[in-house]
Order: sequence, then C-alpha cells, then structure tokens
Amino acid sequence: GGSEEDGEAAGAEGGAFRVAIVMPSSTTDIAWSQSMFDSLVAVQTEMGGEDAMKIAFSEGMFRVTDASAAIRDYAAEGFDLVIAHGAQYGNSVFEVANDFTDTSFAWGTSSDTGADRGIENVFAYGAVANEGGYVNGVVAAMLSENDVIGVIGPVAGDAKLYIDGFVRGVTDVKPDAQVNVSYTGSFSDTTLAAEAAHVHIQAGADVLTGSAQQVVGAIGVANENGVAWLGTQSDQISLGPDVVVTNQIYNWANVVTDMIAKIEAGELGGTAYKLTFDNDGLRLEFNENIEIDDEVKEAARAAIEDIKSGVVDPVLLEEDDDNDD
Amino acid sequence: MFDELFTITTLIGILHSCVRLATPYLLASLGETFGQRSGVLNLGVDGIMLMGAFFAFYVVFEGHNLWVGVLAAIAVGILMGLLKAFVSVTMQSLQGISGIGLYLFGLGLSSLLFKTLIGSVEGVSGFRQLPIPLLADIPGIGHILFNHNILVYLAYLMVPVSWFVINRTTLGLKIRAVGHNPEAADTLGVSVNGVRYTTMMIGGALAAVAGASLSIGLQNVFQENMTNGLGFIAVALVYFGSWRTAGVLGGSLLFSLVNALQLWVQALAIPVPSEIAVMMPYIMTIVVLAFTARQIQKPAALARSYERGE
Amino acid sequence: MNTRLYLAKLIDVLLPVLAMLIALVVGVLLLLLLGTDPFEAYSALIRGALGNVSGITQTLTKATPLLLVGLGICIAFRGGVINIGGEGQIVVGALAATAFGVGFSSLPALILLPMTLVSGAVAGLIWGGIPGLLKARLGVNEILTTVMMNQIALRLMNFLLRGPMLDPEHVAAGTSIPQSAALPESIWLPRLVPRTLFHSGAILAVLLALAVYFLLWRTTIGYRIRAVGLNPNASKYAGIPVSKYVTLSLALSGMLCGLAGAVEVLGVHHRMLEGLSGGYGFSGIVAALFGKLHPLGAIPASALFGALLVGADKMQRAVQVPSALAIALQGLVVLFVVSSDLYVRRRSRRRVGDDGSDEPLVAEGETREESVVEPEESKEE
Amino acid sequence: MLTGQRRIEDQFVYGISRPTGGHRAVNFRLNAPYVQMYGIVKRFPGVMACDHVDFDVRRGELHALLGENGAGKSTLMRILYGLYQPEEGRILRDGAEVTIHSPTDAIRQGIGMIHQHFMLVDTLTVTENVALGLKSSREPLLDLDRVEAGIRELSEAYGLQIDPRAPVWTLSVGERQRVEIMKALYRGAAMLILDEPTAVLTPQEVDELFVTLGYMKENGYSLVLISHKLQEVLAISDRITVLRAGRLVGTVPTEDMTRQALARMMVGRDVMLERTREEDLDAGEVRLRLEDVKALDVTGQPALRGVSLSVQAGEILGIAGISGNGQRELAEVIAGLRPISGGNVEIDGIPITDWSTARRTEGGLAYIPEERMHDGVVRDFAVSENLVLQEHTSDKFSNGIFLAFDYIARYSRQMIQDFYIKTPDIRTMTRNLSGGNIQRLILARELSRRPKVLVAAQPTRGIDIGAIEYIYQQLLEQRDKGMATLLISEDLDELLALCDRIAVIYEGLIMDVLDRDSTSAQELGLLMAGVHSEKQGAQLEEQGAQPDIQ
Ligand SMILES: Nc1ncnc2c1ncn2[C@@H]1O[C@H](COP(=O)(O)OP(=O)(O)OP(=O)(O)O)[C@@H](O)[C@H]1O
Ligand SMILES: Nc1ncnc2c1ncn2[C@@H]1O[C@H](COP(=O)(O)OP(=O)(O)OP(=O)(O)O)[C@@H](O)[C@H]1O
Ligand SMILES: [Mg+2]
Ligand SMILES: [Mg+2]
Repeated sequence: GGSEEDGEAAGAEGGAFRVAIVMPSSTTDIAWSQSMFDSLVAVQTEMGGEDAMKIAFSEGMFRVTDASAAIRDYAAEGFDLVIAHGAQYGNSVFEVANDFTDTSFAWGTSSDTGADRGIENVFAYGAVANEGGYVNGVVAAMLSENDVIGVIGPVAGDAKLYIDGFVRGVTDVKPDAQVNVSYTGSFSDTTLAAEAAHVHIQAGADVLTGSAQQVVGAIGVANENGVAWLGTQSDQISLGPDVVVTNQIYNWANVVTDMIAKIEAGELGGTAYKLTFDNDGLRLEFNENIEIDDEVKEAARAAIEDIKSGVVDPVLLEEDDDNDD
Repeated sequence: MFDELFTITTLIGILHSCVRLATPYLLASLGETFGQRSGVLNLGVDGIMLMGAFFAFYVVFEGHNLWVGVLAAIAVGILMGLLKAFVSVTMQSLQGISGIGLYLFGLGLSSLLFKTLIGSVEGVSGFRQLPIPLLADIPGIGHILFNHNILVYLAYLMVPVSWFVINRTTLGLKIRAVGHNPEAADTLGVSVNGVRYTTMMIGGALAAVAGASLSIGLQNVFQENMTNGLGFIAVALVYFGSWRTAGVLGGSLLFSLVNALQLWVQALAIPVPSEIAVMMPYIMTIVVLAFTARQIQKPAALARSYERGE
Repeated sequence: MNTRLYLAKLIDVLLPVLAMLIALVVGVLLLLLLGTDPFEAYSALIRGALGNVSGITQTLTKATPLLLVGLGICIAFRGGVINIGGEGQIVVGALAATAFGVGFSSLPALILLPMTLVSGAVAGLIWGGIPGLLKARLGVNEILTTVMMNQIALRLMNFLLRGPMLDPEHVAAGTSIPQSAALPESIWLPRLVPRTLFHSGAILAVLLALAVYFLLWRTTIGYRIRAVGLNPNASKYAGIPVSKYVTLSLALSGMLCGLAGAVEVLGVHHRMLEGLSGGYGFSGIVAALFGKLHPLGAIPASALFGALLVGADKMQRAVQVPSALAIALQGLVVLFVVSSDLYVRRRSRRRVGDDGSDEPLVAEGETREESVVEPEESKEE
Repeated sequence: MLTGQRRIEDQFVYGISRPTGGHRAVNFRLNAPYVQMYGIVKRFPGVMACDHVDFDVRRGELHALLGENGAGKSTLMRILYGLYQPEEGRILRDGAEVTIHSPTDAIRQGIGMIHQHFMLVDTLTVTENVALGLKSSREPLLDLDRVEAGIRELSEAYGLQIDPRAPVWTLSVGERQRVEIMKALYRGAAMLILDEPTAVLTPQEVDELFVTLGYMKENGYSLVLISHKLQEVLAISDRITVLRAGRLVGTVPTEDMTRQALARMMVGRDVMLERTREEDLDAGEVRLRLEDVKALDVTGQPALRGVSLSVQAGEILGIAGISGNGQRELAEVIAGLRPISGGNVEIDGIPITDWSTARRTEGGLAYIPEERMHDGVVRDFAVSENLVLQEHTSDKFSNGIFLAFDYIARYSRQMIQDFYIKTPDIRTMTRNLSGGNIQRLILARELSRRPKVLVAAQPTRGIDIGAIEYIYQQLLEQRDKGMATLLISEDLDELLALCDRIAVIYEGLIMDVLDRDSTSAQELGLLMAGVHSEKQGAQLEEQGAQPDIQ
C-alpha cells in the first residue's frame, strides 16, 4: 500500500516477468474473465513457463473496492504488469497508476489510457466484438432454415457491439430474417437464460447465440434441443459438443505479449489495443467435431476477409467499445 | 402489437415455459414450507441448492446414472439441513442470520469443490424431456403439462405429497403443532427439536433436488453461483403462499408466469422496454400479494428457538 | 458492577472472537483440500487485514459501509422486522446520491455535499419504507418484499447506468462503460490516509453509530421502536401507533443503508458504477449480529468482519486460492459465531439473579411477543 | 361412571404411552398415596422456588395447593410433570421411586397436567390437539376419526361438552380447559394436576368443572388443584397444602380450616378478606358515557350491538357477564383500540370517538388490560421502562425527543415504593417479576397519573389474595378520590364487594343495570345467562335495542 516502496523497476532484473490480474468473475466463467486468464496461461507457456512469467490472479472481485485494494496491493508488491480486467475498475486503475508510476497497468474494456491526463503507465484494451458478431451473424443466417434467430443478452445496453454486429451480419445475408433479442436482466441468471433459449426455440428460432456467463444454461438447452449455438468470448464447444457451430474467441495473447515487450523496452503504457480479426485478436473457430457445410465456412471466411480489408464495416453506430464482461 | 402474444401457440408456449420455470422454485419453496411450518426460518436455501446442484452434476459428470446424481443431491441436502438444524435448533442461534451463514458456506464450498474437482465449465447429458404417453397428446394442455423432464413432474407431484404429509400424517400434525406452539407439543411428549431436525432434512433434500433440477435437468451444466439467488426468491414465495402448499404452488406459478411472459414479449420483439420487462416478475409478486394478502396466521413460533422453560 | 461482572461481560465479548477462531481452524480442512499450507494462508489473512497501514486502512474502508448497514439492521431488528433488503437500499442510495451530486454540481460544496448525502439517505428511506408500509398497512411480509426489491433495485441500476445516468463524457468519447459521470471533486469525502481509499465517511459512520444508540435508548422514538419490536400488543394498548413505527423502523433501516451507498459513492468511487455494493447488504447483517444488534457493538464488529473480508482477499492473492474459499470461510465464521451466542445468553441468564440488571439486549425470537402488527387478523384452518 | 371408565380402557388401542400395571384408576385402593414427593429443591437465578418441599396425593383425593404468587406451586407441579428437573428430592409413585425427566415420562406414570397457561395449539382442532404426540393406529397416517370417537365417549362419561372438530381458536376459555382435561383423560392419566383452572372460568363453568372433578374423584383419580380462591378450595378439596416463598408451611385436612386461617397460613399475617366499602358517596357528574355503541369482533361479527352506559365520578360500575359476550370489545372500544361501527363514546361530555388511544390517555383515561402479560407490559423492558409506557412522551418524562432518564428513575423508585412492587431494581427485566407484581406495576402506571376514568378488565385474575387485597384497596381509594371506574369481571363476589352498580352484558347487549344493594348473585347469574326479568324483556322486544340507563 501507500506505505510500501513503489515497486521495483519494471522487469529490470533478470527474474521472471510478473503479471497480476484482477477480474470480476471467476477464471472459469467461460466468458470474459476466462478468456483473459486462458490467454495469460497461453503466453506463459509460450514464454517458457513459470520461470519466465509468473501469474497472480484475484477472481470474484465484483466489488470494486476489493478490486481496487487488490490492484494497489499487486502494484506495491512490485508486479511488472497489473491487469484490471473490468471496465468498472477504471477509476481504481488511474488512482493507483498515479501512485505507482513505475508499474505498468492495463485496463479493459476501454480505449482510454489516461494519456490526455498525463498518465503514462496504463495500457487500455478492448475487443471489437462486433466483428465477430458480424461473422457469427453471417453464419447464423446461413444455418437458419426458419429464418428465425434468437439472441440472449444479459442486460440491455450491454454486449451491444456483439449483438449489433450479429444483427447486421444476419441481415446482410438474409434481409428478411428475423432476429429476436431478449435480455435476462442479469449477467449470471443461468436459469432465466436457459428458459430464454426455450422461448426462442418455441418461437421458431433454430440458431441461437448469447453473451455473458449466464449463457451456459442456454447452451445446455440448445444442446438438448439440437439447435445450433454460436459462441463468443471463450471456447464453449465443450458445453455443446453437438450444437456449438462457431466460437468467436477473444485471444488476448498477442496483446499481452506486446505489452510485455513494450514494458521490457521501458514503455509502460499509452497504447490502446483492440482485438480484431486483422490482428488475430479475434478468432473464429469452427467446431471440428460436427459437420459444417463448406458453404457456411466459406461465407464466414469471406466475411472475415471483407472485414479485414474494410469492405464491410460491421460497426453500425459511432461506438467503438463493448463491454460484455 | 400485442396480438402476437395472444395466438394459441404463443399462449401455450408461455404456459409451457411457466410450468418448467417454476420447477426449482416449487421444490425449494415446498422444502422451506416444511421448515417454516415447524417454526424454523431457513434463509440458506440458496446455499443448499448450490450444493445439491454441484453434487448431482459431479456424480453424473463422473459417469454415473442420473438418479444416482439425484440421490447424491438428496444426501448432501440432508447433510446441509442437519447443519442448519444443529445451528438453529440445538445451538438456538438467530435463524435469519444462521441462514445467511449457511448460504455463504454452500456458495463457497460448492464453488470450491467445482474448482478443485472439475475445474472448468462442462456439460453433461441430463434428464431428457419425457412426454407422458397419451396425456402429452392432448392438444394444448398436453404440451403445457405433460411434456417435460421427469424432475419437473416430480416437483409438481411434491405439491400434493407435501400437502398430504403436512395435513394427513402424524408427522405433519407434529410439524404444525411445533411450529405454532412448541411448548404445548413438548408437554405432550413431542420432541420439538426432533421434529425440527426432520423438517430441516426434508427441506434440505428438496432444496438440493431443486438445485439438481437445474444442473442435471434444465441446464445440464454446473457453474459457480448458478442459482443466482433463486433460493432467496423461493423463501419469499413461502410468504407469498402463506405457508400453504397450494399457496406456494400459486406463488411459484405466478412468478414464473410473469417471467415467461416477459421472455416471450421480448422474444417476439413486442416493443416493451426490456429494462421494465425484467423487473416485472418481482414487481408483480409484490403487487399481487399486496392486493390479495389475507391475514393468515403465520406459524406463531416461526424463527423462535425453543428451550424448555428452564 | 463489580470486577467479576466486568470479567463475565468481557468473556461474553470474547466468545464470538473465539468462535471465529474455531471457524478458521475448521477452515483448515478446506485449505488442506486445496493443498495449501494453512499456516501461510492464515498468516497472510492476518497480515493482509492488520499487518500494515495498507491492510488496516482497507479494513476500515470496508468496515464503513458494513457499519452503516449494520446500524440499519440494528434498528430493524429492534423494531421487530427483518430487513434483508440492504443490498437494494444501498444501490438506490448510491444512485440517488450520484444523480443529485452530478445533477446539481454547480451548487457550492457546502450545500451540495450534505444534500447529496441526504438524497442517498432519502432514497434508501423510501426503498425501505415501501416494505414497511406494505407490512404495516397490508400485512405483506417484509422478507418477501425486501428480497424482491433487491432485485428491482439491481435492474433499475442496470438500466440507469446504461441509459439516463451513463457518463456523457463516455458517450461522447464512444466508450460505454456502465458508470455515471464523476461527482465534482469539491464534495469528495476527504481521504484520511493519503494514497489509500480510507475516507472520512468512517468518521461519519461512527458518529451515526452513537446517534443510533442515542436514538434507540435515549429518545422517545427509539423507545417506541423497541417497544413495538418487543411487544406490538402492549404498544398498541399503550397508545403507540404500531404500524407507523413498523414502517419507521424499516424506513430508518433503509435510510442508513441508502446512506451507506451514498458514502461509498462520495468516499470511494466518486461516481456510481456496477459492483459498488455486491453483498454489503448481507455482510452488514452479519456485522450487526457480531455486534449483538447493538449500535455500539456494531463498531468493533464491522471492523472485525471487515478485517476478515480484507484478510481473505489478501489470502487469495498470497497463496492463490480460489475466491470461493473466502466465501466458504465467511460462512463458517457466521455459523460458528451465531452458535456461540447460545453460551452468551445462557451465561447472562445465569447472571440475572446476581446483578438484576440484565442488559436490555434481546435475541430475536427468544423473547419477542407474537407479532400482531397486521391490522385485523383472522385465523384459518 | 364406571362404565364410562371401562370404555375408555377399550379405546386405548390408539396406541400411546398407556399406563401399564396395577395403577389404573379403576383398581384404586382409596387413601393409598399415588404420588409422593420428598425434599424437593429447585432454584432459579436468584430464587429458591422450592426449598425441601414434601407433597403427596392419594387416590381418589382432591388435594389443593395454595400460596402467594411466586410461592413455588407451579414449579413444584412442573417438576412432577417432568418439565423441570429437581436439584434434590425423590418422587415415588405407588411407593416406588421413579424418575421423571420429561412429560412423556410423566404421562407414562399416569400423570396429566392442565397448565395455568393452556398448552393448546390453537390453529389445530380439538381432535388434533388430543391426537398430538400419540401413536396412530395407522402410523404414519393420522387416524382422527378414531380419536374423535374416543373424545365423544369421554365427553359423555365425564360431562365434558366439546365439539371435537372445532378449531381451538374458536373455543371459549372454558371449552379450552375441557380440551386440556380431555387430553389428559385420553392419555389414560390416573392423576390430574390443575394449575389455577378456575381463574379464567365463569361461575357456571366452575360449577361444571367441579362436577367433572367430582366424577373423577369417585373413579379414583388423584387430583391436585392450585387456586387462589379460598372459597372453592374449602368447598371441594380433601386436604390443603400451603407453600410460602418456596417452603412448605403445612398440609392440613380441609375440614379443619377456615378462610381466615388459610389466608394467614399463606400470607403469614391477617388478611382483610371482606372489604366493606365506605357509605356511598354522592354521585358526581357523569365522566364516561357510551351511547348505543356498536362494534365488531376480530372475525367481523357484531360483538357490541348497541351498548349504552354511563359512569359517574366516584363510582365503580361493574360489568358482569360470561366471557365472550362483548366485554373485551367494550373495553377496547373505550380505550380506542377498536373502531366503533355506530354510536358514541364521551368523556366528560366530549365525544372521543375519533381520538387515538394516546389522546384518550392524555384526556384522563386509564386502562388495565385483561391479558396483562401480553397487552399490559413489554416483558423485555426494564421495570422503569414499563412504568412510562403510556406517558413517555409527556412533559414529565421527556422533552419531546429525549427521555428524561433521571426523572424516570426517580419516579420509578417512587412507584416501586408506593405500590409495593417487589423487584430487585428498576432496571430488572419485567419478565422476571411475578404475575402479582406485574399487576402492581400496571396499577402503579395507570393510577399514578390520576385518571378521570379507569377501565379495569379482570384486574385480579390469577392474583394471590395478598395482592388482591392491595388492588381492591387501591381501586376503592381512587374511587373515593372521584375516579370513575368501569370494572369488568367474571367474579361475582368481587363485583358485589366493590361496585356501586353492576351492569350485566349478554351477547353484546346490556341486560340490565342493577344497584349493588338491591341485587344478588342469583339475579346476576340469571341475567348473565340471558334470562330477562319480564319488564326488561318486553321493553327490549319493543325497541330492539336497549334504553339508556342512567
Ligand atoms: N422458568 C423460570 N425461570 C426463573 N425463575 C422462575 C421460573 N419459573 C418460576 N420462577 C420463579 O420461581 C418462583 C416460583 O414460581 P412459581 O411459578 O412456582 O410460582 P407460583 O406459586 O406458581 O405462583 P403463581 O401463583 O403466580 O402462579 C418465582 O419466584 C418465579 O419467579
Ligand atoms: N424465564 C423466567 N425468568 C424468571 N421468572 C419467570 C420466568 N418465567 C416465568 N417466570 C415467573 O414465574 C412465575 C410463574 O409464571 P406464570 O407464567 O405462571 O405467571 P403467574 O405469575 O402465575 O401470573 P399469571 O398466572 O397471572 O399470568 C411468575 O412469577 C413469572 O414472572
Ligand atoms: Mg403458578
Ligand atoms: Mg398465577
């Protein structure tokens, strides 16, 4: 804390690179938190395991005060990079970053590094989830026979990018297809999400997608009813081995690797990262275990190429952020 | 714009959703009803549900039969019930607060076990939809009532069973007496604590099955805190139902009906703001109760521990 | 009182602490299950909560909302009602305080600050008063209403933070983080220790604890709240408007919870955001219990419980155990502490004859008269 | 009678802890002790409730247990019934030592107990209350039909009229007591302990009870009767045991005793039993007036159907009647606790119908509620807190916001002294006081504020004679100072001793108002049963309501 020394110079000494992450839900939420945790582990493996990179995590920090304490604590303990993995941690990050100018911080979802306020040791990151949403939308339109598609969102206004992109993707392929969006009003109400899936199916939907950790309930229902599910954020195939067709995966590994490189070069912040298809931050994975029409795969690949080359801009609104945690 | 809502298919769909959605609430509230009728308030239902959900899931995940999963849930539910009984009955603690303790314990332990024993969110194949022959073919009603998985039927079966146990058995008579006047029961040689231990075990078992109905019936996954406070709603519904099994059934159905309705309204893109829609079940439950609240005597000894006058 | 009596009372106070330690000993089993060294874990817990300035300030920061909520819970319990709607009341309190503070940010701080606090308090008062009114007038059980109103408040927050209250700067900048605009810096509650979150709201909370003590035991209002809580019948016979005081105790309880929300906003976050509370409504109940449902007892109790929460987080970081462990441990602690209460009560009963001045502290259920707050009761069955 | 008993035997197949062996009431040897207690010691915090007490009951005997409030009577009997464990002492049944750890043990020993506060679950029916705790013949299912049949048989045999299907909460106090007796009989008790059974009964009900007890005695039952009413003890018992402050004063044959002698044994001094009032005062102006007052009871049925009364300064007006005829509602209507559906209530000529309870208190009304534990005090308040329950907002005790502690303390000490409230301290929890002392506390609170009008409901129920003496004295003193008192009582002797006039209430109507000097218990009893004197009846027929009696 404030009384302790301001952390050692970042990554200067020869030891392992030390990363700490503070996240609102659990490392196994199969959504926002897990996507980052898995990416960190991947980077760690890449770098050569525990000896090269150490990961410390605080999960379940849904209370911002707790997260704030954890962020400060990690900074004081001399971690090289402290990742505040939640949009709601913004205040805390800047406050601590001000006090520990030698420590590097990362904050997402955001594009604000605080540079305009003279803060130099904060990275920002976010996902352009509408890109994946768009591609999933294209896939959904191709898969749907009834031309009715259901979307299960958490709280209206949240996961907006993904859902907007998705709707755009569907309508680009099938302008007359119907996309029914419903919200459960919660991020973690699996019971209601499951029922929402039932409702969509009964209302004729034959392809479903959804966001936040609550979707596990819905995937179970899709699985039981043999209705296609399009995943986002983390790998959800294990939940619906027969029905999850694609997954938009947040791959933070490149972002983290780049941050580490910058930090080791003495640059402690200032960059705002965006996960896109173009920079391999977003990936679309097809479920290898089920048979998918080549046509569909082809359309998805084409959509990704179009996005990369800028032919398609899945952004509907003048917004460039999402925060489906 | 509401026309869509009133088509036969939609109405059937809404009622079908309502019946299914009510399952966990019904099981858990019936269990809580036993406890409250005997004078014990258990706010820890949610924790027991989570433990039940986890153990049922884990057993099935490890490749065992679904019914073994249900039995595992019942066993762990009974254990949790015993723990609550020990703290509230034997140690005579403040019941509201010990329930919160039990909730935290169940929430923490189920997540902890999940992390250590399974480690990632996985799916299993749970109870399948089991249309009841003949009955399921009745138009409309058949789909609404007789096209569900077996735990759903079990939940509804528990309504008359609970009624019968409470009103027609010697145990039920003791439960009612102990909940209303434990001293009187005691002077007739009824073991007040014994009865309360029993109802806590029954309540625990039912709550745990409610949890199992989520993890191996309706969703077929386990996730940390997957009940998301459902158990607290279940406790509230006991008050809604005025400690009567039929009232609890009514409460569960009402709450689920409004929930089903709001999901359908959203899914059919009827322009009702979802922000309002998602509040409706909670608001309606309060409003309906406020208008119908009959002054039914609550179990007079509710939330009071009993100690012979020494 | 003689020294023997002091000693006896001291033991009463220490019993819950002892129970807490026993719970932690039982918690060793959980740690072993995880393959963690219990000694290391617990020393991290203690160090994290109390080991240095950082830990202590975190503990006190956390204790502040716990104390405020705990005070609210004390009033409700004394008034014979159970308030498990603290969570919702905190949220609406924080929302209202933010809305006011942001909306009227041009007012001078000297006016704006108290008004902001008041708006939080009033919002909580309303959110708690509604269940109170429903109980008093229509006999709707407060457990049901408070549980439901928690959910309504959360959904209200979700809506407001993504729509009407969304920070216009964020909207302009194109980021849509669900949080409000910041309050003017002039009304931020001063931090008591630099570079920590520990703010002067803690002082306010302690003052309020004294105020609640005076309210309950020195004023006619408190006297009536307690009378109604202990025996609504006799209160009615004595001319106390029972339903008014039932409403009042829930409303006051809500008011303190709402104030907790406002203080969190003004002292810690300086804006409204998701994850402002996340369980203080429940933890506050526990803190109130640890304090024997006495406003002054709630002061050390919330510090103790705050320390446990902070320490558990630190333990998570230090020995890298899942956060669930901390929750399970809290559960154990609550279960053991409520159980230990039996011994305290037995001891105090044994003392009755000795000093004849058994403290007027009553446990729920044990002594409370049947509640007949309901307007016209008719029995059934 | 014996046939009744036989049939009872037959139907014990319902299971139960049926008394076994040779102690059945049928095979009694008269005069043999059934139960003996030796050297019983029981302490409660700060009290020696039983101090080496010896006690025995013979077969076919009615043994009365007397003593002041808190003398230890209930405690001694609760020990016998297994509710408390004695610290020392032995209990013998039929000469053999037994241990009784619980009511179940007691029931097994053939002991039944009718508690001072009924032990009934009032949401259950009579049959369910009787069946509770018994083993059913169809375990685990209930077999209520069988129990019901048994109850009907027993009712017949012992003249205990009850409807087995009625929920207990609908029953009158007398009926509830019969249910209690039924519970014991059904369980095959050979001995019955009755803790103050008559305190709550009307004279008729007392007579019926005594008839039942007579039958039982003849059939060899051992009976223990606790009572504060010396008259009835002398009338019905065979032997009397007196306790004082936990100690045995003595056991004597009833025929050797007089009321005076008994009272002296109990209290340890002479007690003035007959209170002759001073000569009548001149009737002052009317303080309290009720005009055609109508009100509903809790179930919404009319309970008061047009009551008109007036009470003058310096007068005690008695309300006689069998409980449940509207007395409770009458008191509540005056106190402002129950809305009236018609008519008018005035104090000093000012209509107070819209006044709140608090305002009426300020206006000079005082009220001693019938259920003193439940309605009169907050048991978990300190004595001093209860002493200011009504008036805590008055200028004396607070400045509107803060309570005036010092003054309240001083005032409380004064009250404790003036009204002889026995309590260790003003901070003692009221629950630790005896019933008689709690009544003194209420009296102190209500009378000390010099009310113009006092409504006293059953102020001496369950109170020992010493305390009663004091209460009477207080009521008369205040009367002489000009207070108008409405005294609701079921005890005709009490009414005749204290009142200037007595009104009889029956089914929510005032049958008649009689002058004390020109009436008798017989006349009152008839009116209480709803039998009109001719002229009154005719008048009522005509008017459909009752004329103002003033
Ligand atoms: N459960 C108890 N705990 C503590 N003290 C008790 C308890 N029961 C009785 N006492 C005390 O023991 C003493 C004897 O009480 P007991 O009930 O036997 O009196 P009693 O003779 O039945 O009086 P009453 O005529 O008022 O019924 C009293 O001082 C009473 O305060
Ligand atoms: N827990 C207790 N602690 C101390 N004294 C008690 C306790 N419970 C009961 N008593 C006392 O025991 C005695 C017997 O109690 P009981 O309930 O029989 O009332 P009572 O004095 O007989 O009055 P009444 O019959 O008029 O209601 C009373 O003096 C009462 O104050
Ligand atoms: Mg007694
Ligand atoms: Mg008595």
